[in-house]
Amino acid sequence: MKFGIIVFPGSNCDIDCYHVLKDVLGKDVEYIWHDTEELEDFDCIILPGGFSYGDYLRCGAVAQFSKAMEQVRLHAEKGKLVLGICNGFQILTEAGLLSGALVRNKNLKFICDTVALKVENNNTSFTSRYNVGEVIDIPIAHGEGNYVVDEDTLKKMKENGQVLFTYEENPNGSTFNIAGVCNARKNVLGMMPHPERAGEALLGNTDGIKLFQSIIDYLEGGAKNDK
Amino acid sequence: MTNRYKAVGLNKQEYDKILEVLGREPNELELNMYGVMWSEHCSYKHSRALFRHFPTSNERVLQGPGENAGIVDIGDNLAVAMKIESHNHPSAIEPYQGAATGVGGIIRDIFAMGARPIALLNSLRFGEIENSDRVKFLLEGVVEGIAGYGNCIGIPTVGGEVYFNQSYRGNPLVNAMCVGLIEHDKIHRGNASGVGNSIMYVGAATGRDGMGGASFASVELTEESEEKRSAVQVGDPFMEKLLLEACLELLETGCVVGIQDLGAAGLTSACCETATRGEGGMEIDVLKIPRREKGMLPVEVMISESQERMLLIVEKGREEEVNRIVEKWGLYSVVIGKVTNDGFLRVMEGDEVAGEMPADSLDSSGAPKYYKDYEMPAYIKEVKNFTSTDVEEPQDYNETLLALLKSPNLASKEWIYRQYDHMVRTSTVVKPGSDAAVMRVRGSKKGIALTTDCNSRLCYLDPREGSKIAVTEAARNIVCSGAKPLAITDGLNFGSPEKPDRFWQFRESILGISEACRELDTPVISGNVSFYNETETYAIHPTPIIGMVGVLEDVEKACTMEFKEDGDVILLLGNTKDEIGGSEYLARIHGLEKGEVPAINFGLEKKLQAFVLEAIEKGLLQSAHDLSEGGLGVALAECGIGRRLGANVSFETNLRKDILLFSESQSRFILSVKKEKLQQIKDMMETVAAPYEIIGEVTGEKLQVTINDSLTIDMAVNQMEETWRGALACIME
Amino acid sequence: MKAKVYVTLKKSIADPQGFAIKGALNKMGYGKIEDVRIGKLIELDLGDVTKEEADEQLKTMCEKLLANTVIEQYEYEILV
Amino acid sequence: MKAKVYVTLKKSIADPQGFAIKGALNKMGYGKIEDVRIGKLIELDLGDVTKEEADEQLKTMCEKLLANTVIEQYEYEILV
Ligand SMILES: Nc1ncnc2c1ncn2[C@@H]1O[C@H](COP(=O)(O)OP(=O)(O)O)[C@@H](O)[C@H]1O
Ligand SMILES: [Mg+2]
Repeated sequence: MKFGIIVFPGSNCDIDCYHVLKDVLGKDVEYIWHDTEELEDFDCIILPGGFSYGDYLRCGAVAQFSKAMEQVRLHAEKGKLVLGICNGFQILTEAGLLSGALVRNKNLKFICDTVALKVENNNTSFTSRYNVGEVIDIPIAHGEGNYVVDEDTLKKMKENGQVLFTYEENPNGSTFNIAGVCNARKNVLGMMPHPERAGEALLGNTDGIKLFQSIIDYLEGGAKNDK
Repeated sequence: MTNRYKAVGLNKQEYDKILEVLGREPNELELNMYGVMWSEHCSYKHSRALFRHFPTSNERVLQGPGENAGIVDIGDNLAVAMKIESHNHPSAIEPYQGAATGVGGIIRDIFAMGARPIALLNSLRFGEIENSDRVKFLLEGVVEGIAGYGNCIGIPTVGGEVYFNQSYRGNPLVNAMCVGLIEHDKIHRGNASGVGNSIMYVGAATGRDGMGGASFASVELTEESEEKRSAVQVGDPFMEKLLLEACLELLETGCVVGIQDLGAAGLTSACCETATRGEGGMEIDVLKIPRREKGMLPVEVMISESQERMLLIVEKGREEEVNRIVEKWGLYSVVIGKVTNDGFLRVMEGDEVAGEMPADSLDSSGAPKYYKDYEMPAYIKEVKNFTSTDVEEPQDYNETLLALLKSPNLASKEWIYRQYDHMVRTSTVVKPGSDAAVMRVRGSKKGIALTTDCNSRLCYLDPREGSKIAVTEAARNIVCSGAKPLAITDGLNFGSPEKPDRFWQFRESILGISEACRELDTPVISGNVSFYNETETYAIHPTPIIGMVGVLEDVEKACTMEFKEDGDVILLLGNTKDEIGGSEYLARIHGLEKGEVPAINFGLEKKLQAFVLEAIEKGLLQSAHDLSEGGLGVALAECGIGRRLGANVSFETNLRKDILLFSESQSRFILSVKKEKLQQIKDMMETVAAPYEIIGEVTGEKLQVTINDSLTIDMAVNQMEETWRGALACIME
Repeated sequence: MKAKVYVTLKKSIADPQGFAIKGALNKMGYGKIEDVRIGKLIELDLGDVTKEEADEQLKTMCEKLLANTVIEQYEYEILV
Repeated sequence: MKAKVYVTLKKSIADPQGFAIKGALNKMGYGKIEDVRIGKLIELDLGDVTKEEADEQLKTMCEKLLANTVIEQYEYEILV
């Protein structure tokens, strides 16, 4: 089982994801440079947080054109796992791998805080270790995390169980309090909160670790994955 | 032509000195280069003479003042690089960009040493905010600028301070501090060594940025370039992130013999400083410098302050290696000249010599140095004319405490640090909101603690004592987090050094810092001076900002200030005296900035700091908090608010109640201890003979303070929290 | 060839920034202002291309990068 | 009365954002693009005011709030 973390110019949380997977969970993980044209070896690709290409023009707008993103698309088409966190989520929506878009926080400010999330669906390879309705504390750090999506799409996403995390107290104006959504096939997850920042007792929070453990369970073949 | 020197901000003697050095008239380019290098900002001509008072070394200091940043050993082959820098004037003109580029500049200083920047702090001062749209605008812009740069580049902003006082209404202060980690054998310096080695330029192209000031001769400038010149620099954190990663990767290869950031005075200062520290000479071709705009004059290129640029001194023959790595990061690099040993900085324009000056005559070793007159200002005597009985005792202490918690100087700064990513790189163990931030050091058990401190009201009333207190309070904050204080960087913000009364403040402050640093064994390893922070009629309060770093041998033992559990015993360490002079209470409640500042006794201070540190290291404390602005009353409230825990405490005292509650006597701490550990603590205190009282316990949902059997404060923690947490947000929204 | 691209949020998408500016303007005494919306103006120097090339390029640039058509609409103008 | 305000960075001010987008467009195959600068487009509905009033209001709004005249310049257009 191998994780790959894509490093775009301007990625910041690549090292944090790496650290959680490698040092905390002891898994095989590699950095992938943004112009890589080969992702065959990897089982789960992570698009980390940060400010790819400075987030100029729109967050994640430029990153979608990198060579690695073409491969991520293929990787996702094969049904393999893709996890986009924060800027990674923004890139996934810009690239059309997830519906909707992320716009400026309602208060127009960058927000760095720890917020309560509710797990809406645990029947996925990303959330199997959580219980439905479980409330977890996960840090957020974004200026544009306000998720917008049209009503029809939202309705379909809800029916299909694609909304995985919602905010208990909406920090950014996000539609339907959405914090994280996946695609219809449930192998691509995008979320604004940073589970990799909640992976160690020393940092005062371990609520995010179960997300990575869920993925590991799935990749090890032991977990449920609805298809 | 008589007044050529005035146009570049120099005086007659200084111009004569140039004539003497060169043995001829300088040309326009040369004159401008002297102008910027001999400006106060680059040459420290008014302050350098006093720096000899600073203690700058001990067995832990690996790099003292004089380089891009200071470096202090934290053991295990690891070290911390740190520096603070002011960006006051740019921030007053354009708060967002001014603050952003301040952050960008200080980060470059850190990675120029080869260190990986791991944390940012900032220290801000503004005029009173409550009824000033201007101050709100400044605060909003400055905070967004700091956030915009730091968040984007991915370095957590973990601490800082902000105060509001009318003395800053015309001159806000924005000081940014950066801290980096480095292994001992990887330290790099800004040396142009090895004759024949290549000088390379990396990063953003050079534009006409940062040339708005007076230090610019206009004789040969066309109107067009006049119009295109801009005093405001725009930061590009994305570019800097690439530059940072590229430089750190380059330094790993061993092909870089020297590295220097391009800061104030741009290429001019980077070239002459690296030359002076190296073989003594350098030749560069100004035509080879990448430019953002067409038609730039050599002088514009040489003194531009465009952001996100670095100068590298590269081993001859390895330039391609540099190009490859730099290109990988989407940047470009170019050879602009070579190291020489003839002692000259030679600026070529193609084949022609455009300027030629002894390199060491430009930089601070050759710049003028002044010993200015100083004289105690008249106000000093006046303000001391105060006794605590001059003010009336408040009627309702609940109200007084709430009023203090609501003061923008004491209220929660969450509105600010919520905009800063303080968690990126997942190393922030103690986040903003406690006494000092604590960062883990990856790959070791250690941690470092960081803080900035300066109570400038005390520095105004007594610059020497106030400055001692700034250093000591910083140390107290570090100790409360469980770390041993190691070293400081100082951001000295003052009025004009040419006025004897201001210069007196500056001198007193330096003497105070020096004494405290010597006492606490925390040498000064880097710093910055910002003068002329004054308007026609008034100057800012003297503001020597102290940035301090400390080390924790075991980061798991980090301690925070908030009470942890019901039933814990609360102790007050130290002595409370009749010392409300200069207090926030006196200023906020009675509208007075007066009095003697609290006295500091280093013997007691050191004893208590050592005690608190040892108790934390032994795992005996639940919480530790130092008492500073707002005194005992505010400190108790702050301890309770963190986890919404009440406390019941009582005192027997001869002091008036307001003095007991709000005096800002030094060397005091509030500790909380589990009952079962109390005896151990008592035993430790007996052996060191530390003054302490057991004042009560953590309990319930209210803060209840009984003084001489009368219940003086009785208030729900919730209510205090709401007031304290909401105050700044309420002003800003 | 130079061009200007105008990118605005679709009507259906809330514009908190515009809303905040409207509030600020109202407070400054412009009480009658009914609506403010903030968009982007992108000025390009396309280099040495014909008008037809410019037109084609601008369209794809807008669709692919300059606007996010999920939430934004665009217009452009080629300057002569 | 409706109006459009165009706010752009002054020529002398670096535009890192435009620079980065230029780089991205060049890489996407638009090699000839020489310059990109990013500004703001502000659309206002000024309510029931005369053209003269609109003109006057827009000028002060721009100077005071919509543009930061230290680094930006503005233009506006009143639509009929
Ligand atoms: N400008 C700022 N940026 C980041 N953090 C800040 C800022 N101002 C205050 N803080 C944080 O708020 C907390 C309280 O600050 P302060 O009252 O100055 O603490 P102290 O009195 O203990 O020095 C500290 O953790 C500090 O780091
Ligand atoms: Mg403190």
